[in-house]
Amino acid sequence: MDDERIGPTKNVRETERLHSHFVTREQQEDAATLGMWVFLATEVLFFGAIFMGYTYVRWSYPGVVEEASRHLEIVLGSINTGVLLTSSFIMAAGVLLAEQGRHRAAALALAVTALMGVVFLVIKGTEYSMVIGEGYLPGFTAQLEPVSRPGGGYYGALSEGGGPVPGHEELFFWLYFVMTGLHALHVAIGVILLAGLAWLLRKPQGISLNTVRNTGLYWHFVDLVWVFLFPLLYLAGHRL
Amino acid sequence: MHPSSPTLRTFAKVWGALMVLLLLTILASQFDLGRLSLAVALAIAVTKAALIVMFFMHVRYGSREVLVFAGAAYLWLAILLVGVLYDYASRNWLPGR
Amino acid sequence: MKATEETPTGENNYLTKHTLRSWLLTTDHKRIGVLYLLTILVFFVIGAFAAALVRLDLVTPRGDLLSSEMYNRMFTLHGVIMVWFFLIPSIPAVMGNFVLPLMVGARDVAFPRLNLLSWYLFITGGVVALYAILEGGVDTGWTFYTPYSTTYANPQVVTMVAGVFIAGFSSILTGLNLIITTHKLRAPGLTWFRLPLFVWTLYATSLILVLATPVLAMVLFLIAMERFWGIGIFDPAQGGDPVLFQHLFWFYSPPAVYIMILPGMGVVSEVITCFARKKLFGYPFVAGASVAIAVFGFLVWGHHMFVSGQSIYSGFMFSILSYLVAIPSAIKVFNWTATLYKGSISFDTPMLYALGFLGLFTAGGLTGLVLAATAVDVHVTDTYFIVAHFHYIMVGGMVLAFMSGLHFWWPKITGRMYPELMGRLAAVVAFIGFNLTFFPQFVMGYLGMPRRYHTYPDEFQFYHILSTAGASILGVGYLLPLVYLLWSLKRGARAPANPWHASGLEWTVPSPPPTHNFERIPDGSGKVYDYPSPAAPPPID
Amino acid sequence: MKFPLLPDQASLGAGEVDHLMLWLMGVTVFFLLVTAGPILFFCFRYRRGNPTNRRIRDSGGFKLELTWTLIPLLVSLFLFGASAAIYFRQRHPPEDAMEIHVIGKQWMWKVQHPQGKREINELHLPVGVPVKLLMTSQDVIHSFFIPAFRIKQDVLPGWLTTQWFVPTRTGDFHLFCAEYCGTDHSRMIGRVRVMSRPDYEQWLVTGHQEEGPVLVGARRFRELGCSGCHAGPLGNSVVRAPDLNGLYGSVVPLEGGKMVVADDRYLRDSIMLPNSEIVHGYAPVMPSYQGRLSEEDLLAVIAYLKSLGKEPRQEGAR
Ligand code: HEA
Ligand code: HEA
Ligand code: HEC
Ligand code: CUA
Ligand SMILES: [Cu+2]
Repeated sequence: MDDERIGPTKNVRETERLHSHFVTREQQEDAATLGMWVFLATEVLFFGAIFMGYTYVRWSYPGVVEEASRHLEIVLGSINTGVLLTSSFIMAAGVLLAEQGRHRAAALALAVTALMGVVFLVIKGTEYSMVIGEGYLPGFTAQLEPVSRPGGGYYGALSEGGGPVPGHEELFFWLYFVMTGLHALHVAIGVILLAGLAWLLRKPQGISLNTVRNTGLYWHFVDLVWVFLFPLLYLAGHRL
Repeated sequence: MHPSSPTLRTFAKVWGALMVLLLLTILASQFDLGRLSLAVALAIAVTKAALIVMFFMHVRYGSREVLVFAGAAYLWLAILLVGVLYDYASRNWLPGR
Repeated sequence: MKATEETPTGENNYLTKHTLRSWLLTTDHKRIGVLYLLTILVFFVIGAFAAALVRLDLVTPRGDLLSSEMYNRMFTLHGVIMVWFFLIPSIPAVMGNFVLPLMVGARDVAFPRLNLLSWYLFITGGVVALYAILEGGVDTGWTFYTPYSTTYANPQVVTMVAGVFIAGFSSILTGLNLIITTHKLRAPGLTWFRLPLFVWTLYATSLILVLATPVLAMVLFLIAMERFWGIGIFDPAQGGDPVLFQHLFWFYSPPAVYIMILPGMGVVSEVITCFARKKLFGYPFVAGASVAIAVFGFLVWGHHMFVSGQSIYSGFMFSILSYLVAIPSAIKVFNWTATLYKGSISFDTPMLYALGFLGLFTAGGLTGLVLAATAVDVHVTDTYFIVAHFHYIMVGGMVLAFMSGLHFWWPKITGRMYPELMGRLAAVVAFIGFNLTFFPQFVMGYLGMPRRYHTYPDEFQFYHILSTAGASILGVGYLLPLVYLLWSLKRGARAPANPWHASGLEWTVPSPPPTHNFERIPDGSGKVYDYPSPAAPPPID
Repeated sequence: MKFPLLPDQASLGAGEVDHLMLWLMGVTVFFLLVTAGPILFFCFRYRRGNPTNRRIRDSGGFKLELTWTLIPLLVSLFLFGASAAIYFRQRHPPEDAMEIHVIGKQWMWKVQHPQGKREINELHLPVGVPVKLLMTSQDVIHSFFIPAFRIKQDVLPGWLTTQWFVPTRTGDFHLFCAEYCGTDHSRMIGRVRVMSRPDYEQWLVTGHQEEGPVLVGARRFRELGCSGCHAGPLGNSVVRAPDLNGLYGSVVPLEGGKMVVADDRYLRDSIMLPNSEIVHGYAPVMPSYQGRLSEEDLLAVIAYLKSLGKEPRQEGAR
């Protein structure tokens, strides 16, 4: 029974290259999938730390968050959520198609997914420019170079320097930009990956099924982060 | 390979559910439910996340190892949030810190 | 786990190719392990150089050797380099990479190219961090406390933070690789409870690497953001909270200190069983304790913050959890002790280091209990008592374990034996020097000598002089191995496949191992630590 | 050259801490002995080549494991309890403690006594009187550490932290900054001089005299327009703002249902971050005074607020 698994390592069949240190293809695929999951676990905690920052701000200044949240573009935000959720569905469908060997259809699905990622980014960009246009890009009134604050201390220096008025809305907008910015970066990476895969999938054996699956996992994860970002940032304060 | 495999139809249903939930959360956010607002928003977000993880990400069809790692990440995140919030919450329990 | 037919060494092992290219583009886990070994040694030398300056400067109360700026940069450099660029990668990335695949009967780690990438990230991070020094140095301490680091310290903080950030990703990749290798590449028959303890501890370590490091990455990222744009989340003037920074940093760091001890515990488990010729006492308990440490380690971070302004109720919670995390360590110590019972103990160099580890780790760990006692910690926190506590564990524990493992696997890695007598001598010198360096720090810490002090009141001078004297002896204890190990590369006797008659799959392949480790994937269904009854005499060379 | 072994014991709590430390040392030594002892013995007895009985009876491994799990667990719980009790006392100043203001900045300690006397890098104290320090920082985190009293507390910018003690011995003791705060961290040190009560009274009235923080606070309260809104129960103000009489130490219901105790931190946050905690039933109209109030003035205003309701109201406040 063992002998089957130990077979000669150079025997590379089919499209997927079996790396020499794996014994079976299934082992190799499982390893890659589990690896992807472990990577996603690190991502959860990476984003988790900044969600902690958000939690702190919301905990300390609930009113501020509600007020500031009203100034975000809720319509664009909602559309973007729809776009991302739908793209996730198409991605899942793409994986399914690839599993059924319908590589052209799969390639198309991936391409559409990537395209929706681009749409997301474009909307995001519009939204940024609107928010900035309304003057909510925080911090640029503040000094870029850290200055030591002689004598006056925290409170003294701020009034003298005429810096930003501390209403703590700033904190919220910073969080908004940093969190969505990091998320957008992940989307952009996903778009590049998906576009590449879609290209390779044109050919029947261009890329291994498992790579498609794992990229799908990544894309769904990006979606997942947004599922939390959206209500926390956009929906915190829109009340009738 | 796996016991039961997903179908396009399941995925479509999940997508439908996600869309409904999206509308629901937007709708709910328009009413001031006091402290419940956040709870509702989070509950809906968690449901959406669970749908994505379970179906789109094949955890429902996959191995137990995957479930453990996916769960661990969220558990660890919870540890972080709870630990820090405990500090913030308990700061006012008695005069002086 | 019977030894397969021993192929003659020499012709076709992983060291045969000599070109630089073959090293820099290698995906062989063994070569990457060796690359890591070389690089962390360079970093160790830098960190030790900084320590030497710190110690020499502290000989006089006025700090006549260095200026205050310089002193502060030196201990920061020392802490940052030693923690992130030496100790964290030390055992996992060197021996983990080299030995773990052999131990589980695999031909490589799961993702060899990621493994190489991890090394390059490490180097890049290191170079960036060192560049921060050349640029002017950083003086925040290794903890980067805000608002000092974000508002008042010099701008090189960003460079330094970037270096650590990059190195963090290298840690994550290493952890990921080791986890997947352990899950997916075990030889047939090698079930979880047949794994050597070293694999268990590395697995636990990797869990921490993968789950804690991203939080550090985000914190460092936020520091940089705060530096560039003043996002204010840690800045009280803008409504932020400096204690939030401490929460996030320490969420990473106490788990990270277990990164810095668990692999050492693994090495010691291998060495003690081998040189006592017994199977490990209470194997399932020790294995379980490793995972328990990894999990509970995440629940104790607030014990660094008893006087930080954190609520006292948090203080209580973190205090009791810190006591709970000590229990698995206690279990391990007692099981190692019991392993020695009725063994057939020989005192080769690795064993001497391992015994040193046992004593010093226990002492350091027990002083951790002193710190976990809130009321006493209020007095001793941020004094030399803390410095002594963590050097007992990190230097007395982990560095000695590293030395133990290095000597233990040296024949496997290089194919050469080191001079045994010199090895034993160095181990004893290091042990003595170590205690002389750090024991006085306990006393002076309780007396109230604050840490990170460039100048100090006269009454502490006596202890500082003792400590510096100890450090010079300890330094000799480190220099000796450096010399004789290098010497052994050319002159050492050729090592047989299994010089210690140890159990474990890594000893079934020739020394140094062939490029692909195993001709055929071995059978892993043998018992772990399958030493012949200690009552029987050991096989003769 | 001196080599002291134990630090001076000069406060009420110091003995307690040392006592606990003794226990901890006992535990440390005990466990070192029960591990190192057997290790050394086994190493000797079972050294290779020593002919001795090595046959192992298959004895109760599980029982052993249980023993050496439970004993440390119990010891741990005991240590936790003992330390927590002391920690709790360390963190709860008595109500009648004399209040001294401390402001840390790179790299000095500024101290103000209730009577108004100021000093830098020195802290004069009367023996036998409970003293509470109300501390904040102007720049980075510092930590106020008096080894002889076994106390330490970080001092944070934008925060108020407190600690307390009762000096029991006259004499000079070290004062250290224990949290790394930049270049001259090691020079942010000073002297604590504990004096007999008459000496302390005497010292208070020598040298330069200043107004006490309560008086300064009352003036600031007027100048900053606080009194315009917080006019007291009898006041005739346009804005409805809570009465601040007797506020300190009372329980305040907040908007959203939370209840908090009005401690030093609460007073500070109410002034600097009025948005963060809104008193139930009031509009969030109070402006933030961040940027308008230096640390010293802030402490003074707080001292004034705390005096309200304790003493008959000062005329100056109107
Ligand atoms: C490898 C590194 C490492 C390890 C393993 C540990 C292990 C432990 N540490 Fe340590 N620690 C550090 C590295 C480490 N530490 C560092 C670097 C700092 C300072 C950071 C900085 O500020 O720069 C620090 C600081 C630190 C503090 C904060 C002090 C302060 O700043 O005020 C505390 C407080 O609780 C603490 C506690 C502990 C405890 C309870 C353990 C336990 O895990 C120890 C468990 C081991 C044993 C207990 C010994 C074996 C057991 C027995 C022989 C049986 C008897 C046992 C019982 C009765 C329970 N450590
Ligand atoms: C992780 C691993 C690690 C290791 C291996 C070490 C190794 C050593 N450390 Fe380190 N140390 C830390 C981690 C480590 N340290 C950390 C995290 C901090 C906290 C930093 C901070 O506060 O931010 C710290 C802080 C720290 C301090 C406190 C500084 C301060 O608070 O002001 C001191 C002081 O004695 C010290 C000493 C030493 C010594 C003597 C060694 C010895 O083991 C080194 C021995 C080597 C040599 C001495 C050099 C080689 C020998 C020679 C060249 C011969 C000549 C030498 C002499 C004449 C002295 N360390
Ligand atoms: C514009 C009017 C206004 C001014 C000026 C003002 N306050 Fe207030 N203050 C309020 C109102 C309204 C509240 C209740 C709502 C809240 O908590 O913010 C309040 C609440 C407080 C509280 C909490 C009271 C409680 O019962 O818990 C304190 C303390 C306080 N103010 C102090 C001050 C001080 C000190 C100043 C001046 C430095 C000041 N206020 C200036 C309107 C004002
Ligand atoms: Cu102030 Cu250190
Ligand atoms: Cu810790």
